[in-house]
Amino acid sequence: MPILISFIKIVMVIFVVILPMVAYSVWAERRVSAVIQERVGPNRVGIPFTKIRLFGLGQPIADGIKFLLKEDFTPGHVNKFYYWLAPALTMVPALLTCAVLPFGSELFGEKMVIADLNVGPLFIFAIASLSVYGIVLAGWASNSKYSFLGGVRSSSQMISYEISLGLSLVPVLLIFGELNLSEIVWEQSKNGWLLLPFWGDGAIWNGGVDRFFLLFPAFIAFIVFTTSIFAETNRLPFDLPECETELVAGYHTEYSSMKFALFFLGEYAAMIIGSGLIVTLFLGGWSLPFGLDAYLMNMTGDPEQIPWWLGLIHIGTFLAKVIVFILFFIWVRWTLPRFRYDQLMRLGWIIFFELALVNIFITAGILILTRGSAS
Amino acid sequence: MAVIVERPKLSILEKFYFPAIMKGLRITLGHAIRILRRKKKVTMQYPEEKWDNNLPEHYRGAPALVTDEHGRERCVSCQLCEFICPPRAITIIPEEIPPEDQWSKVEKRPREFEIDMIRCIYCGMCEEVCPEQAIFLRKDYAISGYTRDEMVHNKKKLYEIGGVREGLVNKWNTLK
Amino acid sequence: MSAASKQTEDLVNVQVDGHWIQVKRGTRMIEACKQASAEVPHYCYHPKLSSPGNCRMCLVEMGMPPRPTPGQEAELDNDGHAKISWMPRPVIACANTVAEGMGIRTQSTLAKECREGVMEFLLINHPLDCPICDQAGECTLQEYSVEHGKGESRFLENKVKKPKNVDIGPRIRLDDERCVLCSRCVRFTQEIVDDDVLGFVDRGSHNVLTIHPDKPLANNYSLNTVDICPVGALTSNDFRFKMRVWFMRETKSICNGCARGCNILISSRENKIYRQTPRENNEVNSSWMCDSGRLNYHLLESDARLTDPMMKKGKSHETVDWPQAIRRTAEGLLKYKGDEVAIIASARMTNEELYLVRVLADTLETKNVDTLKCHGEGDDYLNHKDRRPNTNGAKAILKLRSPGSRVNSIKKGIESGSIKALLVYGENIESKGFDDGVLSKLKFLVSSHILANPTAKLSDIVLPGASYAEKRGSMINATGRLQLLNKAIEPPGNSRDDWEILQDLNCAMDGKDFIYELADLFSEMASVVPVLKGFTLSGIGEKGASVIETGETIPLLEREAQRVNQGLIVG
Amino acid sequence: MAAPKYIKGKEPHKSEYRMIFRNVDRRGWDTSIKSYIADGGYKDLKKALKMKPQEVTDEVKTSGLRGRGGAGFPTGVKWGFIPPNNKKPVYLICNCDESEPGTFKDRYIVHQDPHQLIEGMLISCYAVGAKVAYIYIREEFPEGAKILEDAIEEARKKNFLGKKILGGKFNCEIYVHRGAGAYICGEETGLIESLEGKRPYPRIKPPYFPAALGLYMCPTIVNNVESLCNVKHIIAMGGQKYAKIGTPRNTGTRILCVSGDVIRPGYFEVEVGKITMGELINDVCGGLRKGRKLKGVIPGGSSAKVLRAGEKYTIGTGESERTIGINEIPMDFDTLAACGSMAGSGGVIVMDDSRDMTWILNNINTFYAHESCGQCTPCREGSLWMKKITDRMVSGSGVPSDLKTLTSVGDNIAGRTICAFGEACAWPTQSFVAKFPEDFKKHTSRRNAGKELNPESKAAAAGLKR
Repeated sequence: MPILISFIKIVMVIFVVILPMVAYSVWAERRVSAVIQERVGPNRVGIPFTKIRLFGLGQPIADGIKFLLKEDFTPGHVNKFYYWLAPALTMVPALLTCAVLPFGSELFGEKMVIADLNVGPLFIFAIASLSVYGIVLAGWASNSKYSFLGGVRSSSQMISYEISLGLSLVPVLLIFGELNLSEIVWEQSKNGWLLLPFWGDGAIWNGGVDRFFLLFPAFIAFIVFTTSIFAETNRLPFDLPECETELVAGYHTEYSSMKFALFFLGEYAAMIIGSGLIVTLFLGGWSLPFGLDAYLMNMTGDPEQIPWWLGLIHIGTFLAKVIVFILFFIWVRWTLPRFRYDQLMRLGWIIFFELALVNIFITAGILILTRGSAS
Repeated sequence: MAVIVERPKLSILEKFYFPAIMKGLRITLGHAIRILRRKKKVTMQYPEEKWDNNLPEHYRGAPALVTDEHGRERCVSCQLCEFICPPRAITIIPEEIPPEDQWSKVEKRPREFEIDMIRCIYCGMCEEVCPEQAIFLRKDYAISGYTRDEMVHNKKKLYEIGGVREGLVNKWNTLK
Repeated sequence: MSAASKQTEDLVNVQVDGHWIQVKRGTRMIEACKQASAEVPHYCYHPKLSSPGNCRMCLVEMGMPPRPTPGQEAELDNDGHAKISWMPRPVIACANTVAEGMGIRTQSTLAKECREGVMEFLLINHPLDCPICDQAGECTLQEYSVEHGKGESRFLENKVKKPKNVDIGPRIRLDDERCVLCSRCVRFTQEIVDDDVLGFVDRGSHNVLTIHPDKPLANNYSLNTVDICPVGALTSNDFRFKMRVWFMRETKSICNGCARGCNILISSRENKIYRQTPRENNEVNSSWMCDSGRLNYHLLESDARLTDPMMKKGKSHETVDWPQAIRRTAEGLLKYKGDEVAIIASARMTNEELYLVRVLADTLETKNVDTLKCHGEGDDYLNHKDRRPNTNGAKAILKLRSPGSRVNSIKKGIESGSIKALLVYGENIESKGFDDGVLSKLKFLVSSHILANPTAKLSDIVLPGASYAEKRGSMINATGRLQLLNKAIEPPGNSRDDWEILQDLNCAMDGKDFIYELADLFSEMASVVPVLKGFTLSGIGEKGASVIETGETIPLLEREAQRVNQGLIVG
Repeated sequence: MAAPKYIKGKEPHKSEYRMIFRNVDRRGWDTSIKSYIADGGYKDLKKALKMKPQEVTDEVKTSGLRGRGGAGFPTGVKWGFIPPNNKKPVYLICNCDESEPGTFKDRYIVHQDPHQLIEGMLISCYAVGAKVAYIYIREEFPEGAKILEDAIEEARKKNFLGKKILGGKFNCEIYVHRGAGAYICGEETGLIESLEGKRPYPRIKPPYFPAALGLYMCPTIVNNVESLCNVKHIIAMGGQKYAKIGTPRNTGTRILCVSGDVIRPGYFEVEVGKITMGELINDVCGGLRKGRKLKGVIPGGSSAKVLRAGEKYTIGTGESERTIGINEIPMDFDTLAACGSMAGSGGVIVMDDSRDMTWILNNINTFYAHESCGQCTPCREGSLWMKKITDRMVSGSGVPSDLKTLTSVGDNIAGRTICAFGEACAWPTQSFVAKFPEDFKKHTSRRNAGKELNPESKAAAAGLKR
């Protein structure tokens, strides 16, 4: 039975939420970029055979069909096995990471997380670092200089930023003293988000002096983490692996049709998961701000039992936050130009790495000072 | 010789990038807000809205052949356009105008005149080089077809697009 | 240059545009300028024709040292030459010869003014119909108007109308409005081909070139007038409106119409020949060629072109691929021994091909090798009575004393059954009496042709070869000159260069090693054939080299030499 | 020899010196050999035949006779150009293709005194060693040709012509050849070509100097009718004596043909240089019409440059240098050349102030455009172009740039052609435009655009009234 429930959760999350979200973030990407550039963007594809356009919301579906129907062409000069494997290796880790993300509190008593692991962040790092293989293999297997360069760039870029990504997370984990993402979210729901500790025990007037002082390292961690997520997902300004001005299309130059679509989707999936991770760690995940959760739960009478409508609200809240971040991702993409490669490496190794490292000590120092000796 | 460009010295604040990034984000957001409030529109809804009426005089669309007001085909197939055409889109096979033709004194005309619109780059060199004012770049720009053959405009099609052009120098009609 | 460049026996000192040069006595001023690389523009002057001096384009400023009064030393300039006193009037450079101490200015204000003036005069009544004119691109009127023209017109009047599109002969069309009345064509017909049918009528600006009312310009050399016409007045019906000259690629080759081997330029574009024009070679054809040779190339576009190797299956032929055709030919020939096989080669083949025929004959150990003797009517100009271009080559390489003498014995051998296999190269032997009855006695008949013909029809195997414009090689003409044939276009379909076919065949017969390069083949041949000793294919050169002393003379060239001696032409 | 009496009304003017024209308009004179012999004809032939040919040539050289055809080249010198070691036959051609507008002297000699020409030719043939001579007579002179044919026949009967003339060793035959009807046939090489039966395209010189490579590529002497007639008189009176007639370097008499706006136009034989332009016009020709003023004179046939009345001319060199007006110009070869024109063929064309020079130039241009042979480019295209420009001017559609164009076209022709026709057609244009710019500017100014005023018709109307 738990398997069935897990299955339902997987299906619901992946096929009902993530994949449509991926598709529509592509649409959003195009619409938002159009808006930023004072254009119109895709607004035509609505309901087929009617004149109803629905702001072009049919576009992702049309795109998907197009990808499916295109000739699945494999160039003759590629290493077939890895060439076929690579797209899957990009898409799958992105989707796997969402297993540990709590996308809601509880619904009918069931925890709204597919796998409530106690080592959530570690799992995410473990899996996410696999996605580099997809890109490197794609670049190598394509047997083309552009792809190869893209792949090489990607591997070095991802490895570089994984370090700051990991290090920037350590302070957060220090603060919460917890590796279970669900618990982290609950904690934030009760005592204030990491970046907004203004209710419960986190509020300074309620004695949350430590949280107040920890805002500073938290913010640094947030910046480093968010930026590293950009780099990990290969999005502008860190999209050097594809970098069309130099490398045609980088690692996926030789790909077309559905295989290309998998890369495409993988990138957006990674972006969604990344957003989810940021939201979960820094902005309270599914929780409503200012102690509203506690208030609403108290209203129903049973503070331990979350009613189904509140569960839905939590899921909605989570998605809303994620969407805001996706929009942020898009916004940044259409604002900033691409980094030069040396700038990228400099930023990763000389600034973020040190910053994240120092941040750990600062956090630890503040924790020692405010919470007394390490318990 | 390589020219070494000195990189500008950045102030501390600039080195931090953050303010610049914020400034950029503000600009893009500004644009987004402006369009969302329907203040400005730079694109048009293409197939429904067209800019045909706003095309400049010198717009370079599809090249086409023209006849003069007396119905004479102006092209005498000198093949200069074929020669000058950078993508070699033009193919001409000349022929002699038969003596019974009204314009037999012109002597030469194209038997076949083909412009491969897949190749054409709309550069307008053919129009510029034409000594007979016979080929003009018209304002047609949406040239499409289902086959490659369809995209090769033959003589008939070219005259269809070109139509009659009046007021040009008609040296053949009077002086010769 | 030293001041003491003394006047020698047959050299004179001439100053051209300020530089002293030495030229041969009797040189025309225009040629002297050319030697000093100061090209003087001209229309009527042609080195092979007399100089009427009527275009006035070559006007230059001329000066001579003044004749010193007795006892007075001539005044010297810085170079030590006598000072030149310049004449106030310009002179034509084309008809005047140089003299010791003469000065010529081609770039002086006066000379330039003259040129500009003449250019303007020539253009005022010119129809300016370059767009339809076939000469455009090789028109001296165009060229000189770029260099010496004004670029604008002061002519406000109506142009003189003259006859256009006049049919003056079976191959030539005349446009009088374009004519600059240089009279080159008139002089050509008078002086070179003795067919004085062209002339001028009317006078002044209404002067027109015209044809004798009853005699068209129909001689076999008429198309040369089109070549020498500096403008588009005379155009060839054959080339008219076919292709603009700037598209065409020119290949230096030789004509295969007769044993003369006139040097030609083959003009082609995208694998199609558009025209053939004579190439100057004063040892062979001067600057001319006959019309029949010129229009020869239409043969290559014939519907009867063979494009695939074929083998007889029952009564009809069917297409096979080359390896099969070669293999079957080799097998077929090897069945028979020595003199059971006969080879009739052709004097249309290049030396290299003939050499491979010789190798083939040696392999087969047959002595029945011959070429056909094809004589037609020659004329007193260039056309040779021997209609085959390489008879001398065939004689030298196949060691034939008199080509065609063994053909009858081969025929008898076939009739008597002693010859069982026959290899025919490039000739339709039916015309020499090898009819159905004779050829059907053969066990095995292989032929190589470019066009379908009765011999090919009877052949067991037909090997499609390449025509003269589609292959490279060397030939020896009637006067014993070794000349180079060059490839202008690709052979059609699957037909191949003949030497490659023969090479493959030889290889299939004896399994010997391949020669991959025609140049190597030539070198091998040159080491065997005495007259070619010391030559390489690239060493033959554009104008050929004399290898055999035949004692033959070329009537047209003899007459030209005579006229050169008389000082009538430059030559 | 008694002084001849002349037909009433055609008596010579008192300033005339009739030598060649002695028998022209003579009372009781006809073209028969009888009249000629009765007047002492063919005596000079006999005299010449007794001399050596070289002596005859020397006499002519001594006389200083200059060609009367237009160029004024010394005749004796010309004869001397025949290559000394010549083995080819020598031809003598009498150029009787008198086509220059304004000139009409040769016709009178041929029409009225053919034997004088034949005698002169025979003497010349003897001098240059020609066995065959041709009289190339203008196609438009059918009667002259007939008269000459008859005269030759008469002379042959008297053995003045043919084999063993007058019993001596000298053989000579004269043929009359009727011209091809073109002005250019009067050009000596064009004439030779025409005589050979070809189009009269002048030959290039060098190499085709007639004295070396003339008719049928043999040495050929081409002389004007008047020049050849003069030879007879030189032999008659001796070169020394002949040289005393006229002025030094401009010896002998000269027939001037005056036409145009004078009261009494006609032909006048005068001593060369002994008469001035003013005397010729005002005295000999009876002056201009009433109330008219002299505007210009073409002194030597239509191809000569025009002289403008009222202009000053500097003639002579060194001490003898002086400035004269048009009326003081002596009618000799050298002075006219110094004045920027030429004596030419002696056709004096007088124009008074009723004339518009544009129309006159148009008339001349029309002639040359029609007569250009079309062989060489500048003259072929330029002559018609100039005509078309003046055509436009007189029809009221001239444009201001025409004057410049006209001059430059003329400049582009003169001196750049095979024969002298280039100069002949360019000189009038060059000189008229230079000398009378106001007449031309009238026609090219925009103010007069579209107006077509024919002064000729006005003048004609005025003449009628008078």
